[in-house]
Amino acid sequence: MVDLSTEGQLDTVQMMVNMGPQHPSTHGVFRMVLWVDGERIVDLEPHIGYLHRGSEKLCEGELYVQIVTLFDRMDYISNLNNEMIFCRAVERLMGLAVPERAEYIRVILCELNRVASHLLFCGTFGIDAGAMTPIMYAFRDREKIQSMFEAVTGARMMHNYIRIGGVKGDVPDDFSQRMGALLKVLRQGINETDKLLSFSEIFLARTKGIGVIDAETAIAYGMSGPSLRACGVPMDVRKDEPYSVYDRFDFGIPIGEKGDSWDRYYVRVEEMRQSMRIIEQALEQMPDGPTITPSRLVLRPPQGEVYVRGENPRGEIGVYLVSNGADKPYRVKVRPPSFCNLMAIKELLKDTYIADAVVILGSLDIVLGEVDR
Amino acid sequence: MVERHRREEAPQAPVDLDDKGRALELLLPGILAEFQPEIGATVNLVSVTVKSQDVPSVCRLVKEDPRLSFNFLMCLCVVDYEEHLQVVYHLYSTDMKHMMVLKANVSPEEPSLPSVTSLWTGADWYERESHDLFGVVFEGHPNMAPLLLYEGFEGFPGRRNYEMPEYKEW
Amino acid sequence: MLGNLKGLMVTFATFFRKPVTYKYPQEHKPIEDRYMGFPVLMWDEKVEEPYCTGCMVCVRYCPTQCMSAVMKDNPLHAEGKSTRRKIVDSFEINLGRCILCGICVDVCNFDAIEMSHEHELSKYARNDNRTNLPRLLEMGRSYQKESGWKPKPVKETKPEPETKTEEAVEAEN
Amino acid sequence: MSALETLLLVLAIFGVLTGLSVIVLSLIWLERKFLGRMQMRMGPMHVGPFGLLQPVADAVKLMAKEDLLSSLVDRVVYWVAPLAVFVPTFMIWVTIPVARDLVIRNLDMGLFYIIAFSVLSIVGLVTAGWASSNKYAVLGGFRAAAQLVSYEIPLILAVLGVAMLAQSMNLEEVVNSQSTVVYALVQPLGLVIFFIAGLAELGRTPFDIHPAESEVVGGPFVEYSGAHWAVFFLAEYINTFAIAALTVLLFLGGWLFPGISGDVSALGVLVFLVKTYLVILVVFWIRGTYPRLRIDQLMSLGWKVLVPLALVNVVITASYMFYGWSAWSLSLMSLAILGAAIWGLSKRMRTAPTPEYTVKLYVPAPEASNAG
Repeated sequence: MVDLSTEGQLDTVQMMVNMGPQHPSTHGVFRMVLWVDGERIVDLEPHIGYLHRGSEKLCEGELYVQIVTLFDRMDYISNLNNEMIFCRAVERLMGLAVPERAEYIRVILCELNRVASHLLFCGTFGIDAGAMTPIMYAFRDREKIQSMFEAVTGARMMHNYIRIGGVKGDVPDDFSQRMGALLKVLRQGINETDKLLSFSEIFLARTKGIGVIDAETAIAYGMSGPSLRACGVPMDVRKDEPYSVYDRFDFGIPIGEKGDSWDRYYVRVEEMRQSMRIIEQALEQMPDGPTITPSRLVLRPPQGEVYVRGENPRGEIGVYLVSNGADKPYRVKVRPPSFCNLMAIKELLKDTYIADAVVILGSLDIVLGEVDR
Repeated sequence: MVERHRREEAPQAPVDLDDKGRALELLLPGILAEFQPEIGATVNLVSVTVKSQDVPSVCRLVKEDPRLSFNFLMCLCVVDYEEHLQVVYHLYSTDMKHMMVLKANVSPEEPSLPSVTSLWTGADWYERESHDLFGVVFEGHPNMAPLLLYEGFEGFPGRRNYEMPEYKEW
Repeated sequence: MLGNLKGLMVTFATFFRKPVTYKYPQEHKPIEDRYMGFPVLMWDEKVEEPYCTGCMVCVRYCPTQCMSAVMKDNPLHAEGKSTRRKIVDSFEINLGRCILCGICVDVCNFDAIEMSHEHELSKYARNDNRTNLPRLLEMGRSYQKESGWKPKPVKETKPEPETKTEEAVEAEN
Repeated sequence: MSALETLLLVLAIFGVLTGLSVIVLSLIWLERKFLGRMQMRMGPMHVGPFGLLQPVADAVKLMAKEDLLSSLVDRVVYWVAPLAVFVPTFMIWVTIPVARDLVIRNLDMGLFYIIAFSVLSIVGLVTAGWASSNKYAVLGGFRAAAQLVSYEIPLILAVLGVAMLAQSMNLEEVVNSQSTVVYALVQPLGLVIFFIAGLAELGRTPFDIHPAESEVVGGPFVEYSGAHWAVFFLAEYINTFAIAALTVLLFLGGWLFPGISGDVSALGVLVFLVKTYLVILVVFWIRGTYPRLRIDQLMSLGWKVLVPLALVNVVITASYMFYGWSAWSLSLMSLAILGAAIWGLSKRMRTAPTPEYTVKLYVPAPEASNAG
């Protein structure tokens, strides 16, 4: 790090810069009010809520089957993971068993979704750092994943595919072959991005040692997912508390060392590789059988409350579901991973440059749809 | 849609704790004895209900006790049970990898309870959000400005009795 | 500097590869079979009337309340040509509001509604996205023609659990 | 000055203006197409064959666009700024020869004139930033000032090496003196310094710090729209062309090509244009590959690496001239210093992937993963 202090050398005046909600690199409608001294950020105040749609409140007025569509739209980049967590919450509450095959399909699609989400992150992070080509490569590969989703779920983004008790329908017949081909293409694409961006000296200079946060502070802020793992904390719900069929796969958790922006970036790149390993194993192990446990359309789970955790691409998502036995939930609370990750922005951005602010914000990989809900 | 088909006597969801949860269930009464907590369980987690003014002391205790070490505030939310508001803390320990639920009831008329931001910095936005949506005041919070809603918003949209504005089709 | 040179090589190599994009308005990306476009109403070619009876089940289960339906007595039934006693009188879907979730298709007991492959929403006026019955049927017919859609065999259309689990769930709890 | 001469001058000026506009249009098309192919896209396709008329359509659109103006803008300065940027970029073409004897005014102090004028456009950028009454524009303007002023120095020093070798500041003579061997071979170090400093002068990736779109949203130009913005845009592309042309003239032998007689003007122009476009393609190629540096990194690269290297370049050139060494010894020295500099830089920035530069995989012990 460069010594940024200018005190005692020059008389400077602080300037207030309003970054966002319409700024190309705030990833949606996030607003930061920065007080800058030249290019150095002295203080900042984050503002969220521009995309607040009251999803949690909306859930209270919808049937359980309809809520899945709302969860799709919360974190609109990792839809399947979101659907899965809600369905798992309801299943846990009702004690509903999910057929094996459905679990495997869920895991495959969720991991594929994770790859898609991380690919998008790599691209946008490149844009934040000023490189305009990685996002095109990322989208090229992500597009193939979207086509795969289209073939399986019928939709490219808002799938509504994972249902309470299983999945909507079986996968197409040529699923395994197509997946195999897709994984090959993805590997190639990720290696390409690696060569183009990850180890470019300019990129390293921009991201190494920028936005460092230590493990203790990160935990105090409730950061999770790749952002926390970059600090060296191997916290991953898939390993800590294996849900679905995650305990049957052999995969590692990439962890960083320093907790800087580059670590947060590269942890995600490595995670894509691990996800693909999971997919390969799942494809091999996938059993035959039904894909959904039949249940009634109007579900009335028993009274009670449940908190279910899951690992989203952005971190740990949790759903707190309170049911009073009616056909609609009494209260749904989502623990949005990027909400918690974003909270640490104040800590991360102090005494950095405006250019770094963009990189650090990008490295947190926030989705405002989820932050504001 | 209106809430039809509501059954008066809905069955209770069965409690199904895992090993860590059972261990916690045995451990917690001893540690928290001085606060006279109600220890129960939700479907998959141990839940502890304490008085609202005890929340910071209980939190400090469960955070600092080496047997519990709940250093991670997973989620903070408010549930409106109409007769009372319930503030729910989901606590997690990154070392022990166990989880518990801490609950505190506050009255809906003057909901206020001490803030836990000094223990977990991550409670900051959660408390602001709860203040926005449910009107729960967290005493000692450094900055209680609206987070999700705009300044000057009337009412607490998270509460059950909040009347949604009429939706108009263009 | 090695990393930088590698980067240059990557972009150089990509330059000679075939572009992956489409000339969109002229060329379309192939659509997968399962693609869920707008919901459309299907046309029973045997009786020459819509499958839809206007039973409102899709209207009730729509998460966004984008549909409305009105039922009427079926004149063809009175003539003895059709087995449907009731038929849809008017049906409107606000495609601008529809979220393409496919729940209406799942809940429909008559195979009357399907997700077509149509997905282009651009219109000259906002209200143009309110699609009425004739338009929906027309879209449905073109989808039928395009995809070779056939109604499912009667037994499979209505899953058993719908009637069964009421007691089963009760017993479970 | 006779009437005929004046007429010829006016014609030449209009010719240069038109020629430059056409070149800018072609550059815009080329950049979009080239970047598109690099990114596996097609680039412009719809307007004209291969989208060739796309830049024309863009230009028409920009001219027809309403000029939006913020109410707090300082109008006079605001309107003058585009001119202050555009005029110097146009002025330098007075003395840039595109072929033997094909130049408006063959100034003896040509290089000096070019450098003196190109510095002026910084004023335009700073005033544009200031007058826009936009904080991003102000930040961008100051970034531009810092960046452009400091990169003038290595640029000038690199040019100095060439001027010493050619013993002239007249561009035509500089080119003629390369008839046996181009200066790119004699002075590779100078070429690299000139090219990097030139990129920084242009504000092109990886030095596009003042218009940085993801940080200061277009920098000094953020408030400009329509025709005024188009003038900035035009200036930027003319500058790109000028830097590429200078690279060709100073280091790559201008219109000279082995086997092609430079005496024929048309052929000379062709050779010159081909070389210039190739250099520009390299600029675009770099744009399509690299992320952006940060302003302090840029400054330290400029002051701590390029300026010393440029000074060393001047010193070795001077020694070569003074002691009368052979040309290849200078070229070897230059290469050696360049290699050492690159080696030192990569040593400092460290090349990857080393164990230190990857993240580790954490695989928990089996009993830990199964518990719970």
